[in-house]
Amino acid sequence: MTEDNTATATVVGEGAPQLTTRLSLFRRMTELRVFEKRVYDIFLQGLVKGTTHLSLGQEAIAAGFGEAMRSDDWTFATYRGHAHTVSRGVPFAPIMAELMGRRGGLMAGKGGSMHLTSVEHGMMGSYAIVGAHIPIATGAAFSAKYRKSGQVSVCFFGDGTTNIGAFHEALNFAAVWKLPIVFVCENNLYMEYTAISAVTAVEHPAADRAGAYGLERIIVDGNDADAMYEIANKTLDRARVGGGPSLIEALTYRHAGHSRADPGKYRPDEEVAAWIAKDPIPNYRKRLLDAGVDESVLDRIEKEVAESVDIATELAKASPPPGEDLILKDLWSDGSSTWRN
Amino acid sequence: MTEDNTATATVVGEGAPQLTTRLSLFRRMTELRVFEKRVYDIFLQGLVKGTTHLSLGQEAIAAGFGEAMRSDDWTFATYRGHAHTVSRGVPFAPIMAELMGRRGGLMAGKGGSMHLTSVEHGMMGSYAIVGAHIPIATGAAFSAKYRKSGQVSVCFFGDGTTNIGAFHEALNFAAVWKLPIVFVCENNLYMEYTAISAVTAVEHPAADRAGAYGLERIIVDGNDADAMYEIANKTLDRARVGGGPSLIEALTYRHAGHSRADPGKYRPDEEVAAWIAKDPIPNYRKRLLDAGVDESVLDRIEKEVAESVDIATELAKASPPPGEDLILKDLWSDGSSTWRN
Amino acid sequence: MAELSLREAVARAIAQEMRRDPNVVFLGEDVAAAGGVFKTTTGLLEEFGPERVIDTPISEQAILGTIMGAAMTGLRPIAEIMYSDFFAVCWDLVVNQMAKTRYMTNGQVSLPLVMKTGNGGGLRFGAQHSQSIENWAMAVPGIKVVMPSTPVDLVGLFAASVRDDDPVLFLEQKALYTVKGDVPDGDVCFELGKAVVRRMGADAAVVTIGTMVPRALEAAEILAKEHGIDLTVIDLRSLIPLDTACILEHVVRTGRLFTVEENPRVVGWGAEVTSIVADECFFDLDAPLVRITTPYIPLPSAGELEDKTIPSVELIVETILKRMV
Amino acid sequence: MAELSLREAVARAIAQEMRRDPNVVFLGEDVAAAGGVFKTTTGLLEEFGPERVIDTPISEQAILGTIMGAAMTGLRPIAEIMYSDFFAVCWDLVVNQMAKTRYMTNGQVSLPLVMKTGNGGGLRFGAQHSQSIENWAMAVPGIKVVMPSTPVDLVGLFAASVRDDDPVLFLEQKALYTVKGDVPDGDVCFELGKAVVRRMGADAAVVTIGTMVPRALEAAEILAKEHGIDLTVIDLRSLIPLDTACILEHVVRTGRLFTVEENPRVVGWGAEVTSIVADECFFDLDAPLVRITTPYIPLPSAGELEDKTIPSVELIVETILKRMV
Ligand SMILES: Cc1ncc(C[n+]2csc(CCOP(=O)(O)OP(=O)(O)O)c2C)c(N)n1
Ligand SMILES: Cc1ncc(C[n+]2csc(CCOP(=O)(O)OP(=O)(O)O)c2C)c(N)n1
Ligand SMILES: [Mg+2]
Ligand SMILES: [Mg+2]
Repeated sequence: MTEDNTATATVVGEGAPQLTTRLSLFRRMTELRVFEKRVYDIFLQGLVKGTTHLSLGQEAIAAGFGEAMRSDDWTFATYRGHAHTVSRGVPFAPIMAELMGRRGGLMAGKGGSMHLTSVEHGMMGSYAIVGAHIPIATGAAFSAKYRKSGQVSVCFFGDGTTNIGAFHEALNFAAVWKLPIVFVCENNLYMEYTAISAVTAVEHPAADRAGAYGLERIIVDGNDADAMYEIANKTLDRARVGGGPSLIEALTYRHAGHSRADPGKYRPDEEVAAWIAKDPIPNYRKRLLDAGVDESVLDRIEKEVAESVDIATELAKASPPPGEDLILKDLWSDGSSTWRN
Repeated sequence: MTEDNTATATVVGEGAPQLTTRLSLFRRMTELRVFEKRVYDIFLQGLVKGTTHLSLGQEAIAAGFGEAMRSDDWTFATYRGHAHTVSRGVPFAPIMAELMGRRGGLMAGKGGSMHLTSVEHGMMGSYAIVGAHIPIATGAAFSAKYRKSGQVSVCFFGDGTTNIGAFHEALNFAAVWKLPIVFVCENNLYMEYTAISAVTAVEHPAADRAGAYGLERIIVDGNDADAMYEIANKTLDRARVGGGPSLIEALTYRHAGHSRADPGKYRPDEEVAAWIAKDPIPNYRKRLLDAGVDESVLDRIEKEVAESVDIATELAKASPPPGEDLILKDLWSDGSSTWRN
Repeated sequence: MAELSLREAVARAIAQEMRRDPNVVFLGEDVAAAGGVFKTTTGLLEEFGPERVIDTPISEQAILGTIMGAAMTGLRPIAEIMYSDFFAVCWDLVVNQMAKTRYMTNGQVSLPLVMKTGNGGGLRFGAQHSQSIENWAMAVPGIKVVMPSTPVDLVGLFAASVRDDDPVLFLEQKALYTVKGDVPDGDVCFELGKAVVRRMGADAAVVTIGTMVPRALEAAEILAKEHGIDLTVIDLRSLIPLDTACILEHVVRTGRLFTVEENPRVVGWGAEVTSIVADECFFDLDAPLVRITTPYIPLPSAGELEDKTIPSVELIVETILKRMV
Repeated sequence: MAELSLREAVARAIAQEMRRDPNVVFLGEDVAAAGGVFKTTTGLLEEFGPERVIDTPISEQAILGTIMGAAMTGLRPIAEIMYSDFFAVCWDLVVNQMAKTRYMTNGQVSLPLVMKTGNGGGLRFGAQHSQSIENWAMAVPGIKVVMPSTPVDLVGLFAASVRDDDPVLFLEQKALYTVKGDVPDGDVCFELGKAVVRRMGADAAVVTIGTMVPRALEAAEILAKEHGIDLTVIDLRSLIPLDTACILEHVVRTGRLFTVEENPRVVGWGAEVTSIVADECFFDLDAPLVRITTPYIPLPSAGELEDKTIPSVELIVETILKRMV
């Protein structure tokens, strides 16, 4: 266990992944970016009611894990779950339709933006109570271990989430039973509108607590897709071979506000500018070009993604409202919501 | 911050306290021991209904803090709260009467063994939901700081309590605002019937987590009254001068079972024997004799304590049942429990 | 006199109490610098400073524990729990600690504290951000439960809650934040446990609270105009204490009771009111006692679904029409 | 056939289900090596081993999160929450997560899990270890609520709960652990949502559950013998689902309803039953609908006080006598 606050236990980005993998990472990040920008557009157009939380700027984390995970691994995410949902291969259209409250939505409009779930894709849910999914993801890992299935549970959450009780309970649980789980703290420096540093007793809200559960202290550049891919592989492998849980703190930044139309004005301009300069996508694009990738390859990926988001948007818009027949359905396993005879 | 697992940050027991203080510590421990043995006797006689949790073997912790605390400091304890209550100067008789469910009880029989409270003595309550009082004690510290009163909040809890969410939330809160509070984990190696080591990811359930809140790692011999007194002074002083919270892990052992008539059979015989040999009271007696205290002085203390416990027992037994008139009283501040007109 | 939205009335109310009493402090997530996620607490940090208006970590148990410990040692704290649904993560502090401590200690401990929160549905926030938790709190003796439906009530009832020596759960209906109304200048403070008759009518008593008050009133107008049915509409304003006398008076007078509530039916406060009536003025009743509620489901997120789930003006009109025969 | 105490029936029930289905696992505090603090789970670790019978840390949120995550990925887990009062520290997992996930995901997620717990008062454990939380759970759509009053019901209803594909809160009344009764050998499994008429009588329907069942039956015998009042006593056995048909049938037949419950009155399940009756068979009623409950207070600890607080045989007799005139 490394507990020196100044060092980062995991040196990342050393061996670059294969080119095909890197192109896939680029495509994934592009998908997340284009998709969420579109979500923001249709939100401003009034097509998305309620709320929505974007991961713009944080794409490398979802992309790196999406690339590294086995198709039967599980993702548990928060209300800020679009990126993780897309990253597990869930098509754009039903996600977009869910945000718009349409029948064609991933949950037919019953769940909404904060609860994206596609069990078929291993996307085991987005949870809107801060911290609640950490013990639930731990339970999935328990099940994988019990059934010796080799599956790994991956649980994403924010920096602010490290201060809630459920985090603490679940981390200890997972560590005691050496469960196959990777906890990924996306430290974007802010909770809603308050800086994590203003309300946390340590500098690194996740990494500085790893020792409290006997875990390695891991800090990684969350804006570097190669680094994320590498740490994902390392921690997924560890979990799969019985090495138990990992807790990763990925440093990143959200470009937009917390939710909806929040302009994020509580953040200093220079800070925002510095992080925009660290935007994971243009930097990765440049890295690929530097590595000799032909620009036309990247252009084509961007074009393909843009087209498929366009198509999905139209599909979602064409989907009808959910229909009242759904209201009283599927509370119980018999499909009903009947609680009395 | 010392984070080396093998070292103990605080070296204790170096400068021995004054003789008068040491005699007072001896008297306090003797009071706790004699009182709780009596509680156990009357429990076996069927005079105490419900449950009861003894601190036999753990007396040095309550005694050390009781001696060091200012009379307007606050104690927050658990269901295992007899010792801390006595240690704040609450007389024996009303405590005993409360355990017996009598009108003369500290709360007239309405609270019971697990909720001993005497605001007048700074004994701000015993709480029976594991962990719940940690944030509450933090709130008292908040109030002391806000009112600049110089008071310190002292919160006692067990090893098992470190794995519940409320612990984590409160520690961070207290550390962020540098509140005047001392968290005292009485590590008696067991929860109810399960060893803490079986369900905790680190060896020292409190001390190994101090770093997660930016706090010093403190482990102390909880069976040594001098050491407890010293660390109590040190941490109370730190709190009083604005130095913020401390988290102490005091190593100790309960001689009896968890509660009621639990024989504690889940613990290996050798372990029990080894800890009985470390009994804080005979050892402290010996230490005082070695330091030149005349045995008659100690004998007299023991005799006085025994007499006052005898008197208290009779007083408590003589107290009548609480009377039905109390049932509907004191839910609200107007003295009633009226919720409708 | 100023015209305020219910949203603006919140900061007005808190400021009134903080000016009055230096022992009033206010804490919660994003309440200080950001002025609250619902923009209900704007300006308080600026006026009262960071010692009294405090941004906390996401630690609801610590927030409620803190106000409880502060209240028992001399302060009169206010905490915001952002959405009422989040009380589930800190429910122990409410039901096992705050609600029971005075009683268990035979009156030794006072807990003059207020928990304010955004409650109820209608904003398409989905099942975990739209619940009505008033009946959760009613189920546990020892917590007062207050829910204003107008800006002036918000100020007057909030002041009463802060000045009360017992723990109060103060429910701000998110769906009412934009409702406007006049609030007098100067000290505004009402009494808890007093219902208000918002409309007098001879045919039935409609008992309601919060977001359902304007809906019941609108339904009453439609029923009066289009169907000649003349309703009394009672705004309870607080559930604990409950103004049973007011309810019974108007049920006895009209012979009929309808309750209109946002709770998902089962063991909602409507059941309590109905049961009181069914016991205490049974022989004055002319007809079955009818509850109009959200059905027994979590709230769906899509607008179309949510609107058909929480009692609407249409549902109230329809149900009353059907049951008045 | 074996005579078992309700306490012994618990281990009998869990063992039956664990033998039947290898996907059933069981976790909780002190449940394995120690056999449970109420000694309800003795022998399970020995038979099923430490992979399936697991002692946990004091981390109720983690316990319930674990069974939820396990249930959604193919297991049928059982968790013990030692005392039902402790649900307050993990209530979010129950009401916001388990109760809502199937609905929110449009049916994608199944949660076949059981939460078992010691519920209710009578043991002088004081206000934080004696609560009846059945109405807490009823207030939130999506949790089944089961409460047996006999050993054989415990086994049969527990088996049904484990085999059910929805989350079940299974309430073991601590005050009934010593009650004895015959349990057949072999597979015992009943249906949820079926009440049982424990006594047939013409004068009134008494609806009850759990610890209050034997008390209501004893009261009925006294009332029959000493006062010629002949009661029907219905043991609901589960509150969600609720056997309303059985309730209505006997209320219509007798014209009268008494509910007897341990909840502290306000928004208890008795209010729900009463409200259903007041709406759905109003014209068949002969008399006010009467709830017999614990008063609106936390439970006091001293024996004398607790006995005068939870409905006793005497209170049931007295109340019915007074209200039958
Ligand atoms: C228990 C709980 N408390 C508060 C909230 C409101 N809330 C939603 S998101 C959020 C900030 C979370 O911050 P962080 O964990 O850093 O995640 P991020 O949004 O930055 O991804 C808060 C306070 C909530 N949903 N649940
Ligand atoms: C939230 C909660 N969970 C479980 C319990 C039951 N319980 C009471 S004491 C106890 C063991 C506590 O162990 P520890 O913290 O080590 O304190 P000790 O009893 O050893 O002093 C448990 C599990 C409880 N009271 N509250
Ligand atoms: Mg964040
Ligand atoms: Mg212990």
